[in-house]
Amino acid sequence: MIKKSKKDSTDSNRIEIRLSGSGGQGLIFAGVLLAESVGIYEGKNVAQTQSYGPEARGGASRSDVVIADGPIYYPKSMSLDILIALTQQACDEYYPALKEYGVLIVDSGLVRQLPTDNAYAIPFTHIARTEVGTPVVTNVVALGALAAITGIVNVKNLEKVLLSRAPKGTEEKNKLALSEGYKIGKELLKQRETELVERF
Amino acid sequence: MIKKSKKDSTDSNRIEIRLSGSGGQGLIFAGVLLAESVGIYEGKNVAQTQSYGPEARGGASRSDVVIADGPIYYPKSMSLDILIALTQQACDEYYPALKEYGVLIVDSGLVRQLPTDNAYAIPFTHIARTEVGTPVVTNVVALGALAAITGIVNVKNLEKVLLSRAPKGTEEKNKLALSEGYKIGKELLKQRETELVERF
Amino acid sequence: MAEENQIQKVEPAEDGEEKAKKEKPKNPNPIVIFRRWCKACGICINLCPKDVFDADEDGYPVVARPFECTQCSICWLHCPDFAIKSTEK
Amino acid sequence: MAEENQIQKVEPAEDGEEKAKKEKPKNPNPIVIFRRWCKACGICINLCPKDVFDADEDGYPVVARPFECTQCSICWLHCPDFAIKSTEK
Amino acid sequence: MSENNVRLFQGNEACSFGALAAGVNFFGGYPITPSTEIAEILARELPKRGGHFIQMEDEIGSIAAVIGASVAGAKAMTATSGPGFSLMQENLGYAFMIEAPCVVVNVQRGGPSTGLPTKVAQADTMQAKWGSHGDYNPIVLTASSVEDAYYKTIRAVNLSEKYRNPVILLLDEVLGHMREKIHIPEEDEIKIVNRLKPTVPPEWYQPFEITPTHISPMAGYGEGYRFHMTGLTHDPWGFPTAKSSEIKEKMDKLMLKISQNVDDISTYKEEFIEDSHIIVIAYGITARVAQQAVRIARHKRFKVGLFQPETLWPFPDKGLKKALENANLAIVAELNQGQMIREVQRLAPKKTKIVGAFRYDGELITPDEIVNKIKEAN
Amino acid sequence: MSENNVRLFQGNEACSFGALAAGVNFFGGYPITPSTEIAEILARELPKRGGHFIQMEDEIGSIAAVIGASVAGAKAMTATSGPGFSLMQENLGYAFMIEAPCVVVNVQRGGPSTGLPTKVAQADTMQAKWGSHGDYNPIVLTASSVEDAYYKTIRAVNLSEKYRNPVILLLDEVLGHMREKIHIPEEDEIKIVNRLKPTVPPEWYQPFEITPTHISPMAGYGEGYRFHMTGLTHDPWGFPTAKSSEIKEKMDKLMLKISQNVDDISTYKEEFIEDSHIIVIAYGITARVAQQAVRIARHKRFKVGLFQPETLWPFPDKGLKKALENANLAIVAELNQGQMIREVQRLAPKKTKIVGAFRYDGELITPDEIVNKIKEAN
Amino acid sequence: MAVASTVVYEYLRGKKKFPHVWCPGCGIGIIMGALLRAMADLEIKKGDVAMISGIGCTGRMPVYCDFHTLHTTHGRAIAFATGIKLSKPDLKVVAIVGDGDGLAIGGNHFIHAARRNIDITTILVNNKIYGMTGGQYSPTTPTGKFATTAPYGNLEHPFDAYLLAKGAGANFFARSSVYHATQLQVLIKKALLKKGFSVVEAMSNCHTLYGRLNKEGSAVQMINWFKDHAVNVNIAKKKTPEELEDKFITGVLWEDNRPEYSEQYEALIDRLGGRKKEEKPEAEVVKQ
Amino acid sequence: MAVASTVVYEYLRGKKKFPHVWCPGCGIGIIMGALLRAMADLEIKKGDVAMISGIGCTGRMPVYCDFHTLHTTHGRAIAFATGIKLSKPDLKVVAIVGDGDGLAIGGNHFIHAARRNIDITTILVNNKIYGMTGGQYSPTTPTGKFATTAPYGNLEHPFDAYLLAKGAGANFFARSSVYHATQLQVLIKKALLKKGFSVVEAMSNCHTLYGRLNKEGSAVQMINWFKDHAVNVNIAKKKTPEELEDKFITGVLWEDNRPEYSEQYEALIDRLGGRKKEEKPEAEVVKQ
Ligand SMILES: Cc1ncc(C[n+]2csc(CCOP(=O)(O)OP(=O)(O)O)c2C)c(N)n1
Ligand SMILES: Cc1ncc(C[n+]2csc(CCOP(=O)(O)OP(=O)(O)O)c2C)c(N)n1
Ligand code: SF4
Ligand code: SF4
Ligand code: SF4
Ligand code: SF4
Ligand code: SF4
Ligand code: SF4
Ligand SMILES: [Mg+2]
Ligand SMILES: [Mg+2]
Repeated sequence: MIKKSKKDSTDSNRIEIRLSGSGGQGLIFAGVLLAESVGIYEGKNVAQTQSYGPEARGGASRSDVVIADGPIYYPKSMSLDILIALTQQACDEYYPALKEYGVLIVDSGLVRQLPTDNAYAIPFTHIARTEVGTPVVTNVVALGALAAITGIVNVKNLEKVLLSRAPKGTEEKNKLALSEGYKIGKELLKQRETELVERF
Repeated sequence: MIKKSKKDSTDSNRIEIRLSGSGGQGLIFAGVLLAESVGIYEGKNVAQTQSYGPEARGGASRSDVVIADGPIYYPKSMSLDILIALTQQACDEYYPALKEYGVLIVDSGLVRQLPTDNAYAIPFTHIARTEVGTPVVTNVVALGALAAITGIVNVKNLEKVLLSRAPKGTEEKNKLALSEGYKIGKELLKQRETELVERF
Repeated sequence: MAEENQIQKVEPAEDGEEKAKKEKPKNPNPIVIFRRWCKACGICINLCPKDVFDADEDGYPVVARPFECTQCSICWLHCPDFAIKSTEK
Repeated sequence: MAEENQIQKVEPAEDGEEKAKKEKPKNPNPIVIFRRWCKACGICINLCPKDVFDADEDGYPVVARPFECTQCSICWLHCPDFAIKSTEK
Repeated sequence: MSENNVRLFQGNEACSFGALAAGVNFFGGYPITPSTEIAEILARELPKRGGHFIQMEDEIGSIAAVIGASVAGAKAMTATSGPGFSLMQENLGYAFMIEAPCVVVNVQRGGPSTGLPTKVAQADTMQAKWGSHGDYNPIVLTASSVEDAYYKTIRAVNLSEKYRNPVILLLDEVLGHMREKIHIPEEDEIKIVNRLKPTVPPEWYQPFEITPTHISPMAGYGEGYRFHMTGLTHDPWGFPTAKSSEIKEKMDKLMLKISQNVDDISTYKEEFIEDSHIIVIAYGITARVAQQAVRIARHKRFKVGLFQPETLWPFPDKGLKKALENANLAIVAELNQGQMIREVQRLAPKKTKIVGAFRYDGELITPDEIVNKIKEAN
Repeated sequence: MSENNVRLFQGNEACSFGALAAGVNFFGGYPITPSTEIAEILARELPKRGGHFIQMEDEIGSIAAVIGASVAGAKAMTATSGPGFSLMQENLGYAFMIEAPCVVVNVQRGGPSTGLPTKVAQADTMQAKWGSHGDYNPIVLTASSVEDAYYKTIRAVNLSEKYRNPVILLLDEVLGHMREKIHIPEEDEIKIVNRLKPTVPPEWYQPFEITPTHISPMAGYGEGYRFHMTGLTHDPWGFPTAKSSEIKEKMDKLMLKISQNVDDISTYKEEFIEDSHIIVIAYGITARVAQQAVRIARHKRFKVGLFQPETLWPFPDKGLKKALENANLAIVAELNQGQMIREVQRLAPKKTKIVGAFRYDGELITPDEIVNKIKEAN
Repeated sequence: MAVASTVVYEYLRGKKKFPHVWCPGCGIGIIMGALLRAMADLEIKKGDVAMISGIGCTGRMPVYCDFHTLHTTHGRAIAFATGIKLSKPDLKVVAIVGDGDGLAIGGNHFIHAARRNIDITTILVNNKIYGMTGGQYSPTTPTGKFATTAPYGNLEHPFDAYLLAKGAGANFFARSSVYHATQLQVLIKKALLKKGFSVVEAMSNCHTLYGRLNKEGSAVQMINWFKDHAVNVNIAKKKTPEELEDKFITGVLWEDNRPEYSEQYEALIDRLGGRKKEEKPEAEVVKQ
Repeated sequence: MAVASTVVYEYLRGKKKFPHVWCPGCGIGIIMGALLRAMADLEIKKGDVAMISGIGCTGRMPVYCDFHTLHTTHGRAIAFATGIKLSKPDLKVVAIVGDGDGLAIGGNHFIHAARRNIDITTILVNNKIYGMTGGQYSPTTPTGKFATTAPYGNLEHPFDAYLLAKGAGANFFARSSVYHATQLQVLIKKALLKKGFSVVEAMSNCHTLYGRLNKEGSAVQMINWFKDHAVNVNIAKKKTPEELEDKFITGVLWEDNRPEYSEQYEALIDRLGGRKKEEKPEAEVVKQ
């Protein structure tokens, strides 16, 4: 599903993923979960980086995960294979970095203007609030969807890592969030495939 | 009377004088008086430097004055034309730096072991104490003697500078000290010349 | 130190309500929230002695009971974001 | 604070003389000046309550009246140069 | 949580656990982005192991406490970034003077001044060597991956103990905060070096003894040796001296213990050097970018190699000279306005054209930028 | 007391009166040997002239007060030596960042650390350029006689005002304390430069305006302009920015205002260069010694010339390159273990053999030592 | 007393810099409001004020205020301010410092400015934590409280800024909190009027870090905590130490009337006739 | 109490380093004697003591004392000592600081060590001047007195080290003078016995500089001045401020019993089971 980076012939199956939004949405944590799942449990090389303003809280925030079979030299993203955007600002800012056939996943509640109709728009925050009862797990819902849509990470591994890293007492909510995200991701994927089939 | 430095053919009439003793004997002040007299009032070039330990007080102290008609490049002494030593330690330490025909002037009360019989030994401290009433002016007595013996500075200029630099209220004592030093210097010089005449 | 006690007097927490009793402006828009600066911290909503504000679904204050406002000033003095203006003072 | 007052009691300035009355050692060399360390500051000479020292012409202390010494310790406690030893304590 | 001791670590985490593995048992610090995690981790981990953590009132106090602990016998470390590193310079000079083993980690951010706290730079390259007054001889290490940060921290501690010399570890914001997999070795796989201890009777002990290696044994406090140390230039006993001969002896000792051991201290990595007449020179995080760039360029049939100093100071003069023997183009990639390039200018043969690939806008340089420099300059 | 305005001055005295002549009206400092006389003289002289002197609690506070006064509108200065200079590094970087004109005099003594408070050295040569973190561009002047100290202090103040940049004046213990004759010029003989003031309406005023010269006008406090300044990397308005383009613009501005004006800033002196294939390179007090050495050596029929950088940073690259064009031997004389020599190594033609004449035992190098180096190496 | 909602806007860099960087609900904004209202009360002109800060969340305040503003290095605000005040004695000089900035790294300048009694009004924003760097303990973090560098509870004792300032010689010290916005404003006004070194300690909420690490709740909860734990200095005098255990004392805690430094210095200049410029440097120094 | 003339020699580096560098009559030597006698009284072993100083005439003291001695940088003695004490809690740690060293450039470490209440005995040699650098005013130079940088009389107010230390949280503060050598010894003994941060301020004579610049006479005259102007704290309580105008108060001025830092830290290690070495680093950090 994900195309291999054509740009750099030296990397073996390099995939670049960006999780973006605003500070406090837990994107760095989500990046860590993703990196750890893929890196530790799926034997790939990973490099997770981030960028944040001096304000640390509130401002724009992003977390990048680079995945490859071989060594990762340049640890940051060059052109994204996958972009998750949880705010309009993030979507506007980072969409240009997405590859031609890259995958865009957005929070449909917060990103109203989509730069392409080729995006997966899912109301993560809304799902977190309504299905799990707290917007705090929005990031985990998004991760679940990511796993379902892109298949770059096994959702079981994500769950393992999530349970080991999540603060005590939040395990159930996190688990639920992950599976809700996964579920809607799968649904959407199916729907999209149907659409594609219909289109062509 | 003073031989021109043979060592360095580039300097015109370079003369190096060292005033040495222990901290608190006012040697730096004496060096300044000498330098100012020769430099400002006698139109020569001068460079006055000093060296002292971190203790600032008590330890060894020395003040060098280099005098020349032309520019003074190297500002410190290389080989001394004149050495005034007010302590045994200073005499022992610096005598080796004195040129073969250099002039050695010591405080005969404090320097008991003379490295040469070719020295002018004068009881500066004693004179200061007995003739002027305070050992504080020992340095000035020595300056007077220096002027008399070496002729490198006009004692009138020394007096001018001394009076302008001396703390208020000490003018008379300083004047007296200078003339006492000058007097004994002249006497000694005469006596020495007689001696020399006698010897040869 | 005398003035110290005066300060206590004007302390909103102690006196807000008393003042509120005296005068009730009938302005339908006594208080304006400057949404672009507001960060939905909830301070105004919670500190208003007259419960003038409701929170919208994103937590932003909405002037729900304008006629209750006594212009006691507590909300704007405590808004960390300078996002509250009174139309009266 | 009780011990504070005791401190005042052993204060040389207040008590030196009293003690001195009690005991008078007859040692002819009760006090030794270590000349190499002494800097002729004059403190011992001036602080000695029994005026044991004279100054020589360079200002160095000389034990001039040894039999007056009461071993009150003032001199060596105040010698900044550790240049005074008692032969008795 | 992990398989086979493989962990996902931040660079700062790797540095912290590397320090613990090397035996660091004292950390004195003051928070500053992007190094703070090191303090936070060690605040948690040290007391669990009987070690000591203290957050001092500022960086001046931090390095002072670290040196104090070192002299008393601890393996001591601090971590900071530019502003704190600048504040440490006076006492860092003191540590060099009294030859106190200790490690200072500088996780570089954008400067000058407060600059760019959350953005990357490598602009303390020169400061790491010249930041304090007077002549002194820092050992400065770098790291280019999270795993490397772990091992370089261990090496930093070991070198500081071996040479009785402060060691500076220059990391950067990207490396400090990025996460990668790292394999944590077993304890017995890690070589640990401890400072030389005196064996002479206490009366004979000279804390700055002149020895053939220029390294003097160092007793800790309470180990039966009492001695004096001072930041004033001193004799072998540690007492201030004003004698020219003793001053020179001390200064030579400080210099020689490093300069005579450059081959032991100074390391570098090379890739594709043999057949290349274009050499890219880069350290730390930039070296990784260069690794990629070199591969891209070689793919495009440029004969490009990479020279990566692992030790910045003493600079691997010999290695670079050799690497540049056949080079007619050297590209120096660094995240500053041109610092390491001066060393290259100093060392390169005249025929070598030297070009800087500098980036100093807070972002990591990209492989393409380096490749373009190669294309342009070739 | 003097004839025709000729005085016998100490180097530190000359520096102090040079500062007053240049219009310095604020001094914040902390005593340290061998610079203290500057503070003492200005404590006495400044209030007599309506200026302000303050002894701060330390050197960090001193440079802070100086920068504060400068921003407020004063011509401000401080003086220190190695340990204090090290402590100033963080705030010095701040001064570069906010482009505050000010002068820091460093009367060098022996280092590292407390070192040799009363002895001479030139070992802060590199620190003067690289002592603070991040990229910045100091102007560093030197002086080699008491009279020179007077004029170089004036020049330091003028350059700082002209380029809105801190200027460091590197003196040394010998020069600071030595006395020589100096002719004090009439006031109208002294050229005084004042910082550019804004002329735009206050609303338009950008304290870091991008201009063709890269120098931005600077308003003082209370002069009708209100503006913000920060040590964070900032935009032309003085507000923090995280935009790469703005960051680069700022960094380029800082660099270019100096690098584009090297010819105006950087000066040097030459003697006997034309016919010489041996060049002695020395600055400050050592240059005087070299002057003598060169004369002695020429007397001995060596073809020796002298190149004396008056501006250490930016280093007079062009001048030195030219001076070394025909040189097969360069002798670099300095009172340290080899600092300026690295610049010579960087700039010299390959054919030139480069030899250091270093002295670092607290004493001034002698003409004979330099002459001997010439003999040996030739 | 200005409580009008609009007075502050005159002093804000409203067009450029808002919304500000602080977290939703952060007390620093409330303190800034109180300060600006105090300025308004005193009708101080914007061009007559120099506002100097160090580094920290608190240190960002000058960005938003339309004075002569200088955002300096961590801990050094008061030292910079000293140079400004001394060289331009007519300016009203305000230093804005955090508890880490002003009392940890900047502690020395704090006590020396107090000793010197130089006319700087210092607003100390005490949120008991290093906010900007993410929650390390500060010199005002109470013993036992948690911080990222105090994972087992803080072992250190906090400063009482009042005792420290007084011990160092400050001329004026007052304390209030973000809950007591009006009192804060009055106290700042007094401080601004006071000649000499004056400190107003404003207790502030950092719910994002201190609050979260110590389970003290949201901004609102923390602000209400201040309401419940403040005791006015006059009332405190009648209470036992036990009753005051977990309370903090507000009001003017200390006031003195020592001569102010910059005034003294100007008097010295006058005494020496330094107002009119002299023609030539008088050059003479002798050191024996 | 040791007043024997010989006890001190056990603690001196007598063979190597005497005569010492201080001026004839300088009080620092007297203070050093009192300190060493206090050590003797307590039978403290030389190998159990770490003595740390900064830079200044005072800072030279460790050269002469046969302990673990560390002569550090100007102002930083207490920060170095903090590292030593924390890493080797069994040592008796003594910091020797001058008034410039300890209170000007080193003021921050002084107040923070006091706040932290770490077990360091600080001997503050207050000669009211920067001795080593030749007589500049210090933070304890009284207003109006002369110094080389105060040619028109000092405009600044001096610190009262007692108020400063107390305000910062010190556990113990005592003051005496070189005249009161025996009292000084007793007070230092108390300080050495006291757990926590303790300060003994020893008023000393710098006749060479302070005395000369202020016409206060010789060492002997200055020492006698201390005799005439000391008031014991108990007596002082009964006096009016006017009566105490030009006096200084001696004795134990302040004592408290707050928990000591390094002890607390050791207890934390015990609590965490840190005494026995763990096998492997436990590696996990998450920051959201
Ligand atoms: C020299 C230096 N050290 C450390 C830092 C990192 N730093 C920035 S702000 C800060 C602490 C801020 O705490 P505080 O002063 O309490 O302000 P707050 O953020 O809580 O308002 C620190 C340690 C720095 N910028 N400079
Ligand atoms: C960083 C630094 N600044 C300044 C100095 C110069 N200095 C050495 S000692 C001293 C003052 C000493 O005064 P004090 O602490 O009172 O000690 P005293 O000599 O009076 O005993 C100063 C300013 C220094 N060594 N280091
Ligand atoms: S002014 Fe604000 S706080 Fe007061 S009653 Fe009106 S809305 Fe409520
Ligand atoms: S207090 Fe201000 S920022 Fe907070 S919710 Fe109300 S208007 Fe918005
Ligand atoms: S012990 Fe000393 S002071 Fe006391 S009486 Fe004897 S000589 Fe005098
Ligand atoms: S007190 Fe000591 S140093 Fe002074 S004169 Fe007496 S013996 Fe000598
Ligand atoms: S981190 Fe704390 S102090 Fe900083 S802005 Fe947020 S709430 Fe305020
Ligand atoms: S200068 Fe003063 S403090 Fe220093 S040794 Fe001399 S008398 Fe003592
Ligand atoms: Mg804070
Ligand atoms: Mg002192």
